[in-house]
Amino acid sequence: VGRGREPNTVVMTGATDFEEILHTEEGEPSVQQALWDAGLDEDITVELQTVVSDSVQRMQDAQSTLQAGRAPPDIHMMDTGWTIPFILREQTTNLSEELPDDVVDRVEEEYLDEALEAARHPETDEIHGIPLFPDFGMMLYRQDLIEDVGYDTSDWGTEPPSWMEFAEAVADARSEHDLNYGFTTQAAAYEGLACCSFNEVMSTWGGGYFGGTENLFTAGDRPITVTDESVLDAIRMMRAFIHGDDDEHAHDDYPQISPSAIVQWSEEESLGPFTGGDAVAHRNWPFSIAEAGDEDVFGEDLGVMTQPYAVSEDEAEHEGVGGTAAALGGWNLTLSPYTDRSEQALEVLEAFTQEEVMLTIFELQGFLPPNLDLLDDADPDEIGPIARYVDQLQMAGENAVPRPVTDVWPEQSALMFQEIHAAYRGAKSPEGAMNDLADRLEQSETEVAEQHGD
Amino acid sequence: MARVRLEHVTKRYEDVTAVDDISMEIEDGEFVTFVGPSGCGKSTTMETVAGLTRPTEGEVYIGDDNVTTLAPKDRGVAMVFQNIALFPHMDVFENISFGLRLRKYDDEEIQRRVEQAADIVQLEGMLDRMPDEMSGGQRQRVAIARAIVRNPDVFLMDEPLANLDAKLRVHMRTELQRLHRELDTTIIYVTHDQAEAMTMSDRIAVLNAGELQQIAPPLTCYNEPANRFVAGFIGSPSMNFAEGELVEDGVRTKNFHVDLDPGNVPGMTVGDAVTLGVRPEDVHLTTAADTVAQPTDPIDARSDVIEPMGDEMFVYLLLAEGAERSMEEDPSSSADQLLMSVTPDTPIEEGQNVDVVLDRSKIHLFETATGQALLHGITNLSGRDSGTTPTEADS
Amino acid sequence: MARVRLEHVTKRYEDVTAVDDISMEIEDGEFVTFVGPSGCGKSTTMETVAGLTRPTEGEVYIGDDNVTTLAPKDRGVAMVFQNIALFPHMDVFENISFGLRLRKYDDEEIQRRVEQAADIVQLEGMLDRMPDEMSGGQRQRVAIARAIVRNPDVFLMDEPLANLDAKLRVHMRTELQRLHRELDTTIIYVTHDQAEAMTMSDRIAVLNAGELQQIAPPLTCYNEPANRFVAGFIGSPSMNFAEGELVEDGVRTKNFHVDLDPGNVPGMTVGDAVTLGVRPEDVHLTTAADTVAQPTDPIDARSDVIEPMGDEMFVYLLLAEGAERSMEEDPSSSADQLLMSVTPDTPIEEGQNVDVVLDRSKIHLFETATGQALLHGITNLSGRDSGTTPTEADS
Amino acid sequence: MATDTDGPIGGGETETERDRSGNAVVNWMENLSEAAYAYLLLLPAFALLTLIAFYPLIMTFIMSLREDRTRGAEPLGGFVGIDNYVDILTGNARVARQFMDISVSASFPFLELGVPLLQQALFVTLGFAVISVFFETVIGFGQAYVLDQDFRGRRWVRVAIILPWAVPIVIQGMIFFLLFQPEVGFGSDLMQWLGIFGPNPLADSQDAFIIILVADIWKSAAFMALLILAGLQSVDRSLYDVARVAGASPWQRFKMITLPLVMPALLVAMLFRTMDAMRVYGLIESTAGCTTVPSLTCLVVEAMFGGTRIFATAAAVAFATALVIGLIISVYVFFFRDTEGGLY
Amino acid sequence: MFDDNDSAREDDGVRGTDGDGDDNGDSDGVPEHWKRTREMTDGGQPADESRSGILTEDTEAELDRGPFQQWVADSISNPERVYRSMFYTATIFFLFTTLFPFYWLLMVALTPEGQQQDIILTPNGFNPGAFIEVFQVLPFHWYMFNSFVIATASTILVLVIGSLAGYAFGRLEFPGKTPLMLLVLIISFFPPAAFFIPLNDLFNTSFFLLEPITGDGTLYNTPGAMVLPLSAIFMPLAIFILTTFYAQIPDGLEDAARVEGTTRLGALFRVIIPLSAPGVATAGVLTFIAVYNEFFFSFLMTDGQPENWAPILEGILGYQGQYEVMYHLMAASSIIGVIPVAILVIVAQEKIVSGLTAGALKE
Ligand SMILES: Nc1ncnc2c1ncn2[C@@H]1O[C@H](COP(=O)(O)OP(=O)(O)OP(=O)(O)O)[C@@H](O)[C@H]1O
Ligand SMILES: Nc1ncnc2c1ncn2[C@@H]1O[C@H](COP(=O)(O)OP(=O)(O)OP(=O)(O)O)[C@@H](O)[C@H]1O
Ligand SMILES: [Mg+2]
Ligand SMILES: [Mg+2]
Repeated sequence: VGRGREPNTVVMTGATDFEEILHTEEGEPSVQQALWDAGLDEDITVELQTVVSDSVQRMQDAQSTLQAGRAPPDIHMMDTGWTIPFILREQTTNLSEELPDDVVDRVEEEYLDEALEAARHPETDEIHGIPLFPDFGMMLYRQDLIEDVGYDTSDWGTEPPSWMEFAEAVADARSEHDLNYGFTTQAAAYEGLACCSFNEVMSTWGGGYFGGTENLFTAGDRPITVTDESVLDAIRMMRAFIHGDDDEHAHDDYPQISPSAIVQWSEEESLGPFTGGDAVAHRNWPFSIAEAGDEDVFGEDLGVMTQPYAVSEDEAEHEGVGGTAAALGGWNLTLSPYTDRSEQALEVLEAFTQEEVMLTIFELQGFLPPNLDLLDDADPDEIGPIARYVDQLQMAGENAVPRPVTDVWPEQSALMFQEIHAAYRGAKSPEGAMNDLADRLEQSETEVAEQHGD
Repeated sequence: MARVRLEHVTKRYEDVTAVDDISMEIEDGEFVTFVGPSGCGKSTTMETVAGLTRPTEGEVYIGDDNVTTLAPKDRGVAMVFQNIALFPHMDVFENISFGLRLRKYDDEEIQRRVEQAADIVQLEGMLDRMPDEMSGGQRQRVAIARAIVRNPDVFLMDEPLANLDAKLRVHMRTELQRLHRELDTTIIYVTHDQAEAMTMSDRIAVLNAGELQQIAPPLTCYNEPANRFVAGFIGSPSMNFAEGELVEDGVRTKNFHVDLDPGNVPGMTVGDAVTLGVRPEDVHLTTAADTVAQPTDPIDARSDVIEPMGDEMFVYLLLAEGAERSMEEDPSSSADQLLMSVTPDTPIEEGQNVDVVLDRSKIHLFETATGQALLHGITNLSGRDSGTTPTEADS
Repeated sequence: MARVRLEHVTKRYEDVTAVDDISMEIEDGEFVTFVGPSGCGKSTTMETVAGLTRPTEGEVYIGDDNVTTLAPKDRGVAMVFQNIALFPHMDVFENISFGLRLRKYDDEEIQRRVEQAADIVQLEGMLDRMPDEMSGGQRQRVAIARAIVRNPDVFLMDEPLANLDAKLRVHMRTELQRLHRELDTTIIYVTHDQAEAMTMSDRIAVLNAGELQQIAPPLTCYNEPANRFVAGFIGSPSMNFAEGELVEDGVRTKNFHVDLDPGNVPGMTVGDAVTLGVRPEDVHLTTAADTVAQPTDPIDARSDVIEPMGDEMFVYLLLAEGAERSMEEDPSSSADQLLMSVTPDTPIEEGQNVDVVLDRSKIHLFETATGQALLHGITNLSGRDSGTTPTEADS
Repeated sequence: MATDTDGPIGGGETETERDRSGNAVVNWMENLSEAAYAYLLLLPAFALLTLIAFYPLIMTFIMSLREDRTRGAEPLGGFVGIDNYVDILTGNARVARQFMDISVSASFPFLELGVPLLQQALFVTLGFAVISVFFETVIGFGQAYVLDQDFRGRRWVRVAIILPWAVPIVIQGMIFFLLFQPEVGFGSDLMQWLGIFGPNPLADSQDAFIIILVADIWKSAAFMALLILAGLQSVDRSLYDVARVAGASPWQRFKMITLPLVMPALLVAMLFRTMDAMRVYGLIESTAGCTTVPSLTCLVVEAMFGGTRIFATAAAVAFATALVIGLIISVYVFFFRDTEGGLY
Repeated sequence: MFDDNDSAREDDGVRGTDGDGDDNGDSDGVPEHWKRTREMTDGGQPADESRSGILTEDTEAELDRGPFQQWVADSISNPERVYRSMFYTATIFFLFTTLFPFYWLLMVALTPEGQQQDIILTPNGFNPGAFIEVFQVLPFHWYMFNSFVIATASTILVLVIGSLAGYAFGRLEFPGKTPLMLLVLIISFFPPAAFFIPLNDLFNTSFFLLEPITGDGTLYNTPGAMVLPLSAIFMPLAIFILTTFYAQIPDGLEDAARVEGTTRLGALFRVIIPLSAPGVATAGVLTFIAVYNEFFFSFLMTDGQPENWAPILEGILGYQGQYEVMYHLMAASSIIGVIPVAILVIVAQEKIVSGLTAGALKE
């Protein structure tokens, strides 16, 4: 790829899972075919530069590529979590300007707002990235086991229970069925804790890192609210889940339902015990629905919902938090400013905004379309178990919680997961950890303010 | 206490038998020198005594103990190595004191002994040099000092004086003899220097191709060599040999005849091949024959090359008419050639025709086939024909 | 073409001056031997010729070229190293052929030459041995073969025969002489073996403490040593010295007196300290004095130790009443001691009182202060008092 | 010996005739003085190092003197002198973990830890380096000694011992991660049962520190072993003979001959292991993570690749790290002074 | 402490028949030449007698006196046995500790995907297919090949350039030696990241001269982009190792070579290097493996495509998904990637050592 390539080849980055569906055997549906079907010039082919799957390493990769001003790749696939820093460093192209107006309008209109938000320039609101697919933090649970111990889960999908109810149900189910674990989630010290698993919990308690959703995308001058009671309560609840009553900092009302091992778990480690039947409930991304919902695993017995909550949206102090939640993940496509074939690349991007393409991707690999309305249009036979949980996914879209991505987000998230992790483990008290975090965030914010003040 | 005894010691490498069934007994306090051609197994034999090489067969005793499998350090031996082998990371003092430090002597004692040893080998003032800052001879002296400083029961010295100049060598020789006398240690010594071997040793062990040829006091080896090999090896320049045949009235070689009653040659009969040997200093000009008690008949010769050596002079004689001096072969082993050693003031010139006689009392007779000595001296006096019949070699 | 010339060559190490302002000229085809005590700078001088050591001062010429800064490989020299220095990672064949392979000789030629060289040093059949599978002498022979196989203009040989046995040594000596004659190469040779130095060399260069003492033909060095050092160094056993004083009628030493007209001693006057030197073979029993043309007055002595050497016999004489044989010092330099060399059949026993005379024509006289030779032979004939007055040393 | 007409050895030509045709470059090189020749030999190495190492370091150093810029095309702001370094030492740098966080207090032990010692990059790194290098040296020596023997199957034992060294760091990390991942490996249970570890060793700074130490020793002892083995094999065997005759016990031979003669190689091995250990990162990242066991290089890497563009800080942390390593290394350099064949 | 001597080595032939092979010398019935052959295959080096190894029969007076009287008595009469058994204990200990993680890794590889729970000493299920799947999911052999080329090139470059420098540092005297040596050392003080940004710029800059070679004139995506920095980064170690070993070769041998007609440089390559064979081979092995496994530059200096010289690391990381890791494939691929290299390196090292010390100079 790259050297001496065909003039009409556009190179984009992607992991092997995307590679599998971009080009397939003759006659089989493929993304390339879908792009062509969606109006892409038949001369233009898309080639994939395979990168590793790990998001952090992909970011490093993109960073060194763009830092060096290198192209191809012409189109970068960027994590929602770190698109904005690249936008702010002028390492993406302003698509609002470059794409035809009708396309821009269509995107503005149809795409999930929260997803699009993480692909806009925070200052100008112009679109710099086209969301390829969103991801939501979902709660998976063993409907059969919970119903067994007398809880009615029939409406959990549309109206998630409170954390209290959920915790009790899980606790009962666990002891009744003598399982090793109740509720498993990710609490290792990594980005996923800050952006997602804790972000969700915090949000369902009505808390936020920087107040409400209005402050998410501009660093520098915003309140730091990690010492709010709502945030501390969220941590206390988690400590109760992990450590139970023995822990003086645990929330008194909640039972112990999570193994302490979650403090070293990320997605990879946490999924296994659930699919292996060792846990009652589990938080993970939609890909896990396909796995756990497989007929060979739990099939119909798998329940899926957005996160339980403790504080309703109305009671929440800040705007946009409270109530059920689903952390937002996903990937965007951005156009490298260094490409020498932006025309073709823009055509490709435009084709990606077409519904057929989104659906093809969804059907082929289970990547959710950024326009969630399309979920209903997908062929249930193609998409497998996910078909059963379309409503929940749409609901997740409505309650999506984006992370506060700014140019300094990576730096701040490291501070956050470090402190949250310490608090989870019990190495620090919730207050202590959050006070330390507040201090460090303060410092970081001021530096940004200073830097951009001039 | 420090008798050394080898019993049927054999050492074989893949394709070489370095030591071949050697047995000998070295008395406590004796000074025995190993001599022999290069590669004959001297060093290897020593190594079996030191314990560095385990004999393929046979046993080694030191004192009354069978030490064949004992570690070198427990044998109470000290050794000067042929390849010197100084520790490159230690200075002279440390090299010399190595063995003492191992035995945890106290510092003063070490200091004293090292200084004494350094004194003996004339290395005073060099104690803090590193080996690579010294000349070849200086290194060798360090190696000697390293051995003598330790006062062992048995000294093994493999050509310890090879790199030293004549004067220092004489000095070291004296020193070693003194050490030997004073310490009463057993010394096994290897040298290529005949003078060393002759002056220092109680007995000389002559080795060849891994086999022991003779072990006897120096003069016995010189005067009554057990076989032709020993005869040729001991003495420099080497003995002259002339192959011949036992005839009715004596021995006849290609160029001359020596009277002798064949009946006196033990185990031989007329017609058997014998080799006659005579040392260069036992060849005399007929003009000086009066100093010889029993000269042979004069032999015609022509002087070829004359080598003045300072204190003596070598005259290469050609016996046959038209013979050329052979350069390729050892001068002493050509039938047409005779080497004579005379005092430097002897009036003789190159190319001159001379008549020479041999000193009958110094003529040796060997069996050509086996090389075994038959007679030493063929003094034809009073019925008894021979001076000495060779005793069976001590080996 | 292969004349070697040293001009004021000096080599200093940090605290040692290894070579001190040496100048000499070695003719094309000449065979010059360096002798001198251990550490006197022989090897270092050689290394400056080889180009391995760059002199601190002075220049080296080979042929007509100033090679002081030329690389060893371009000097056309071959060298046998004192420490042998075989390449341990190559077998004998590879070691010997190393230089030829570097010069890209073709395989056949290499094979032929190596075999020839191996033949000369008697290493046939060992060509595929590794150095550590060989005895000391065998290794040394490989080193020699490695040098001679190359046919260089100048041979440098640093004790090439040190580890060889007497017989092989004589053989190698002859071979080297033949090579020298046939190839007409210049050879610079270091040896500690007097016999080697005397027989092989055209000239001997005697070094001491980095300085050149004398460079002259062997017999000149032996008979007319330039100074006391050379006199004592050349000849084995060493010359006897007796320190004394020039008196009205001769030289008087502690234990005896020698007649002489002091006026004949150049540059000296009565009362000056002189040293008298006489070689062991020029000391004779009074009973044998008839063979000496000009004996001195008899000197009273007592025989102490007698060392029979086979072809000669050393007698240590004590001159003073009650004197002890000194072991510490070089026997020849004690005033009370005199070493005599006689034929082995001389009837003399240890502890016997004997009278000896010195051969006046062989007595040397040195200035005690400087060691410079004054007279060689003090034959008191016909007004002219001395046999030879020392010529200024060639150096 | 046949006397051939050309002389006893070879053809009549003497070697100089054949020889003095060497080309000019060679002659020029041969005639250089020792110093000039040395510089010539060093030239290629220094040319490469200058281009690939010194030049980037200088650029990075300049970077460290400027201001961070997290937005805009230009990655660096104006010159701020040593501000970035001051920030690092005062705990104000924009890095998630503390470089060092100690203040002097009035009461015993007169030092007050801002965060626990194992959360301070400097001490984690130093502790790791000292402990791991110590054990690696001891074990490496043992392994080298075993490998120096002649025994049947030595080659395969050598392969086995070198194998860990051939393992990529990611895999090394993965092995120990999985071993101590309670779900997968038994390491965690075992150690917990033995009472050494807590329930989540990979999330506990102290337990994780030990795991990382073990992982590093497992892999890197082989490095030591190889170098020491090479040193052992270069020792002239006849020296052992001398020592044996002189009465040295095996231990004395080791102490007085092997050790000093292997010392140069050993020092090189320890020197480079120490520097490597002081730069430990990949192993941590792939097992416990930089949050649990922060090392100095963790700070550098996170600053440089963390996603927030704080290149100046990253550069400053890198140089501060180098400075720390340099200080430690000067101890070695001091030792080298007395060692034959070392720096001098 | 282990020690060795000649007979100990000879006993290797009969080890296993009984423990005290001490005094049975040659009566063990094993033909001499046979033992010899076996020694050769084991050690690769001729077992000459002067190389006294380590296990010896030395009596150690201070042997432990434990309760096992019989054993002690045996040991005293035959101390070699103690060394032998200590030697075996140590060997087995080392073998176990180094190999166990590999065994465990193998178990992980054999365990089917998704069942990586509670693997102790046996795999959870049995799925040798992982070793094939590795190649199906990614062209793992490509990555191996790339790494191989890169490592070989770097090793050669490092050894050649490092040898010149090592020779200068180890055997020559010149002003500025110590400072220059320290300068080399300083490179190793810095984490690789410290070099990255300028190098990344440099390698992505188009050089006119390189255009015919690399197409776009940059080094990115070429082996050069890895060989150069990796060589530079591992050069200090090699220089130090080589310096140490070269310094120990006696001057006499170099002198002999020069008089025989080598140039100064020739003496280095013909005598110094071959004689330092253990050191040179070790420097080579260390460099090779270090480069083969390097993480940082390997990861950042290519775009990760096997056809663009992406090294093995990218391959292994390729089995790592966003939310799941194919542990069994990573394990399998590591085993595939590592074991051949380790074996190759060792075999090569032995060849190098014996080659350098024996026939290498034949031309
Ligand atoms: N590298 C060095 N550093 C310091 N001094 C040295 C060095 N090499 C030689 N010397 C000294 O220089 C002097 C002359 O040494 P050289 O090797 O030339 O002696 P030599 O005449 O060959 O002696 P030998 O007969 O013992 O070999 C000796 O005193 C020696 O100690
Ligand atoms: N390790 C070995 N492998 C094979 N052969 C060997 C080995 N060591 C010695 N030899 C051979 O054994 C024979 C005897 O060697 P040794 O060293 O004992 O001779 P030497 O009498 O000391 O000779 P020199 O006077 O030359 O030192 C020689 O032919 C030698 O080549
Ligand atoms: Mg020998
Ligand atoms: Mg010398």
